Amino acid sequence: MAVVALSDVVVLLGRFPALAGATLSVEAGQSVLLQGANGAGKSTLLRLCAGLLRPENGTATVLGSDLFKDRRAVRQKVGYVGHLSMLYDDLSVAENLRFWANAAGVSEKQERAAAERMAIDGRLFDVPVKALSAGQRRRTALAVAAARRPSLWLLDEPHAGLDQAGRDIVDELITDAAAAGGAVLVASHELDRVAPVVDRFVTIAGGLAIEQSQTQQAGGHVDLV
Amino acid sequence: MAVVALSDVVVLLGRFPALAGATLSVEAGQSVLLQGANGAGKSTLLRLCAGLLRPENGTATVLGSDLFKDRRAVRQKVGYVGHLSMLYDDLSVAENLRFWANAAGVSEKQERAAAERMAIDGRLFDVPVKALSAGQRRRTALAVAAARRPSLWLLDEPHAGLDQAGRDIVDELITDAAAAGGAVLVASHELDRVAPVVDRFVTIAGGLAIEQSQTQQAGGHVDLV
Amino acid sequence: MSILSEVRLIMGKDLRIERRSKIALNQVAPFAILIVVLFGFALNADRAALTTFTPGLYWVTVLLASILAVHRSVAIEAGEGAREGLLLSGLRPASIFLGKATALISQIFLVSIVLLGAVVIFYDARVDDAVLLVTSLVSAVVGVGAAGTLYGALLGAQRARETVLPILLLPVLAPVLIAATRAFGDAMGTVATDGWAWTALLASFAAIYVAMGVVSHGVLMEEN
Amino acid sequence: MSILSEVRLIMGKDLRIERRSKIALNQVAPFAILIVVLFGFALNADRAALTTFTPGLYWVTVLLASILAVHRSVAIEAGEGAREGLLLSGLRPASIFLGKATALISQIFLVSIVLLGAVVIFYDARVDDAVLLVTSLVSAVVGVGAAGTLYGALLGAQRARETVLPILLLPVLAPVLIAATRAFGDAMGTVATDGWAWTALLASFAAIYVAMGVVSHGVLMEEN
Amino acid sequence: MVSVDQTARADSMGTSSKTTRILGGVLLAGIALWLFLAFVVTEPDIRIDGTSGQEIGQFDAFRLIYVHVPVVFVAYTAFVVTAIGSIMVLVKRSVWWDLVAGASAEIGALASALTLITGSIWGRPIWGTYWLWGDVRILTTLVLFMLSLGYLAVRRLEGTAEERARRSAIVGILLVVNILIVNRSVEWWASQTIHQDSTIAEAAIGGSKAFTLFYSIVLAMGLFTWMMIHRFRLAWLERQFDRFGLDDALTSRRAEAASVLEGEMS
Ligand code: HEM
Ligand SMILES: Nc1ncnc2c1ncn2[C@@H]1O[C@H](COP(=O)(O)OP(=O)(O)OP(=O)(O)O)[C@@H](O)[C@H]1O
Ligand SMILES: Nc1ncnc2c1ncn2[C@@H]1O[C@H](COP(=O)(O)OP(=O)(O)OP(=O)(O)O)[C@@H](O)[C@H]1O
Ligand SMILES: [Mg+2]
Ligand SMILES: [Mg+2]
Repeated sequence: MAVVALSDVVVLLGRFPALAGATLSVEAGQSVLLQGANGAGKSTLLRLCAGLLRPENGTATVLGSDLFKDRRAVRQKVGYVGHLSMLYDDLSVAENLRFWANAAGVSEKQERAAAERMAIDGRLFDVPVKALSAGQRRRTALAVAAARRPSLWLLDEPHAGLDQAGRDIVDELITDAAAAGGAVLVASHELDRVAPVVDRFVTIAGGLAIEQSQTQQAGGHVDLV
Repeated sequence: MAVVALSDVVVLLGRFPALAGATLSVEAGQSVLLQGANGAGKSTLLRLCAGLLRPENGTATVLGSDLFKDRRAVRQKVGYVGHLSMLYDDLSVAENLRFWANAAGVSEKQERAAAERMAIDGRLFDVPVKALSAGQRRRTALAVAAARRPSLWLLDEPHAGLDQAGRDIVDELITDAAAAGGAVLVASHELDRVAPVVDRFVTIAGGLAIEQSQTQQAGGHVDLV
Repeated sequence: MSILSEVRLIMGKDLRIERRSKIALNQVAPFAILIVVLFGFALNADRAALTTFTPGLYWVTVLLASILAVHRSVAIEAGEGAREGLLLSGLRPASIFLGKATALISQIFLVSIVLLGAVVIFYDARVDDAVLLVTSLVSAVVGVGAAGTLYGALLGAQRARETVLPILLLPVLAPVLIAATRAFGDAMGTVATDGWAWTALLASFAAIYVAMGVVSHGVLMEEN
Repeated sequence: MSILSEVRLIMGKDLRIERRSKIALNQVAPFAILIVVLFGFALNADRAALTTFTPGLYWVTVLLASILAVHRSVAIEAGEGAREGLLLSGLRPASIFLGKATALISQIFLVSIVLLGAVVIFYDARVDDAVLLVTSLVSAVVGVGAAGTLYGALLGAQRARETVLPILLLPVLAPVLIAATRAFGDAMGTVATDGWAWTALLASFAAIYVAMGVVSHGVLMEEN
Repeated sequence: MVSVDQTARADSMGTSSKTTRILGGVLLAGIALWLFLAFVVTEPDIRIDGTSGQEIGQFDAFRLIYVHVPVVFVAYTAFVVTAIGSIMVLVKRSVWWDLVAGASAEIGALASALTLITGSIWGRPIWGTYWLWGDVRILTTLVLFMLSLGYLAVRRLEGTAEERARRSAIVGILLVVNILIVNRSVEWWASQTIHQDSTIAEAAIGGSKAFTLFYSIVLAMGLFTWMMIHRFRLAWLERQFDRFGLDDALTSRRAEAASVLEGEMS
């Protein structure tokens, strides 16, 4: 069964149809790159799949739950990393990791492993999140999501702000997740970077999702202008 | 005379020496890539040069003004684009452009030209900034800075969030600025992208600035791990 | 995870942030004391009036301070999108409500105790019936905290929150003001009334709002 | 650009944002009226006391409402780092101060007029000397707005602003509270005092804070 | 985004129907009759003091009763409807009921404001003051009005239609709970009232006055119904209008994808 099954989905932000009838299906074990111009609707699609937005029209099922009816069930199972870090500014990195691991019912061991995986500098554990640099913050957010070992990853420009080492880790994360039978949706503008690690390319444009053909995938670069 | 002349500069964030004795000199007409690991001090260096942070030690002159004494003179002349958009959420894109152009004493024509240059979609002019997507917001912020035609550009990960077309525009912006005799400092992790458009590479590490040799520049990729 | 440990988790987090930022202690409490002093100026330092109206002025001040505390409680989640993090965490909405409410209530309680000291000093308030005073204080504070958490969650990350919250919350809390003022009036011997009857009203208010919070938090979080 | 057009630019921006969000009108004013009503409950509906203390209660309320308005004025700049944008813009600090202060003052003025209507109705306030009333009102509001803008700028984007601002601002405004209460007392015939002398004090306070703001805003912005 | 012909379509729909036009006509005639009854048929409240022989009573101010009491009834009815609507939103997940609740709350807020205003105006000559602290009805009316403003403020917050509906529904239900609590507390707090009893007793209401009062209540309920229908239809049309707008918006949004789709074809 498809992990993500959207058909003709409309999502309104205010009155604006950020998604205007998108159709997309993603199987377990697949990783998909969402590309497209600014304002095309990539972030909206990811937030929809995370159960954070309400579809207006169409049909939408994620991880077996209907997004019109049971968004709560979806939310618990996805690993969403968006533009905001979802961390508490006043707590230290270690405290944030601990809190979110507890909240998701994740063991301390799993949490440590995730922090290690994201190569979070030991010095940072006691630094309050508000003092972190952009990239350090992003790493911590990724570690929080990774600790939960989600079966569906929703990554919104995950490379942005990360240094070379961090980028390699994210690439690994994507490949590993797909290999382990999870599904991954990555919105990104760094096509050259993401192309080698994903299975499929989908272009989002004008609130629609357009599958790219094999040939274009091979090129790894689809010009949108 | 050097546009940016820093020598042994220390900058404290709280008690943490984010810059720990950085030395850097940039001439007019030069564009410089600042690369380095997360938390190395790139953003701090840019904010220092914009006159937004106070140096603690060393000597620091930007655009002829001493950063210990006259940061105000510096601020007016730089084009700084950081992580925050510096826009008013409640005002529309057009109103924001108008306001900031007025504030900087920029003519309406120049303002229009900048918006056109950043290829801001006409539909967006009446959309309130709070409703913009990440990339649209970034474009608007860049347009505000571009309208002022600064002689020193300070760009903190300017490509982040921009689509393919937007990235090309930023590259052009950098090349044109340097060609017109301005100076450009770009902090970025997208080395492959920025390498071709800049003249020099500087690695920031541990709060220090380390000039890269020609050969490493040619490679366009410096591994930091 | 059991509901109880979920509640403890959320409460612990809020209290830890408070311990770190010391906002209730270092900022809300002084604010409350300042208002008490301002009333002194406003009533032209009319000693008799101050003593008579101590219960009322005390409770208006507690309500205003509570609004600040509610703001802070909501702001903790609003900042970097942590609110969405909670949605994604799978914690029960009821636990989130109870956890945040408990943390808020303990902070308001702290502030109101400090303020009690202030009115004893500045307004020369005397306490005739300490048991009544404390019981009514606790009931009132629980009600205020529960209602505050409920309406705070309702407004969530809305940017208009700062200004909508007071106009939503103050009319709702008007009964608490009336009842707590009366109960304090009895306990301080400034009004002849049955303080315990008013305390019963305060307790029912608290019970209703805790129950409503537990129920409606689910609806709010499920469907936002 | 001339100072005047800079001031107009900043003021126009703040007022446009207010027109869009209608916060002063739809939220701060109702909040103020609510507090006036709460005082009614708090003072046990003691008609005589309410009338006697109308000036004081009115001014405590104006101060509390002003704090909300100052928050809003600062929040406009704090959100997406617009404050730094202003620093980088090259606008004169004095113009920024005057622009924001003018916008704030006009909003506080609006609210205090609405509130005047409320106390006339709820507290049965009567106005003996309208000229004195209006003059003292204007002087007081200018002072409050100027001081609010100054301290608001001081706190800037600090996250603790919500709670620090009141404890910083209220003591500073204590003289305004006293003087305005007295002046209103004379104008409303509740106290025998020379209202014009107090109005002179208010005017000096306003003048001092406007001057301080113009001068120190430069220092604040230069050296933050 | 809305094209001209669609604007025209929406215009021609309007908020009235044959039924409401008839109801409107009847109500208009009703208002004329009401004015006649209130100002011509009924007498002012003038009595002769038994001992001094002077004229006492409320004189023409008494006529305010024909506005004051009816609007109170409207306010109460409106908030009951809001409460029912709010419950139905949560039970049936229906936006229809949300519009009912919202429309009704607006009328309720207006009516409670009118109650306060007419009451205060009336109070000035009768009690010598606009406002009476310590009176149960007056204070509960005031708090009710303020609560309804809070409810309306929540309705105006940002969010999608569904989101707003649920949020408002919770506040709408709390509104009723609040009213009950407020009523209890104020009743205890200010059990004394010099409000209506004495008025009715002293003014010896009866005959044409009683009839006119009764008539004006019926008329007010008719007006409430008429306003409800129109306000609701307006809200409904706004929704429909958004729907029309949505079709256009969807088309122009999809058009943004044209260039990419072309690339895909070739
Ligand atoms: C701001 C002031 C006032 C408010 C808020 C107010 C409010 C109310 C309310 C809520 C009711 C309905 C009572 C119920 O059935 O529960 C009512 C009824 C009534 N009011 Fe007022 N009132 C005000 C002033 C006055 C004044 C000044 C008068 C005349 C002296 C007056 C005369 C009446 C009468 C005659 C009724 C009908 C009594 C009954 O059938 O219960 N009201 N008013
Ligand atoms: N209230 C509104 N009015 C008009 N347009 C709106 C409104 N809210 C959102 N939008 C539009 O909805 C779209 C949201 O797109 P989304 O954030 O999903 O884009 P994206 O593909 O993630 O873009 P980016 O690459 O820039 O992150 C934007 O085009 C934005 O302008
Ligand atoms: N209060 C503090 N305590 C400890 N460390 C701090 C504090 N404030 C800032 N820092 C550290 O200062 C550094 C700031 O670096 P800066 O933001 O300039 O990094 P950067 O090179 O821009 O990184 P990135 O690539 O992630 O954007 C970070 O390492 C951060 O952890
Ligand atoms: Mg996006
Ligand atoms: Mg950085």
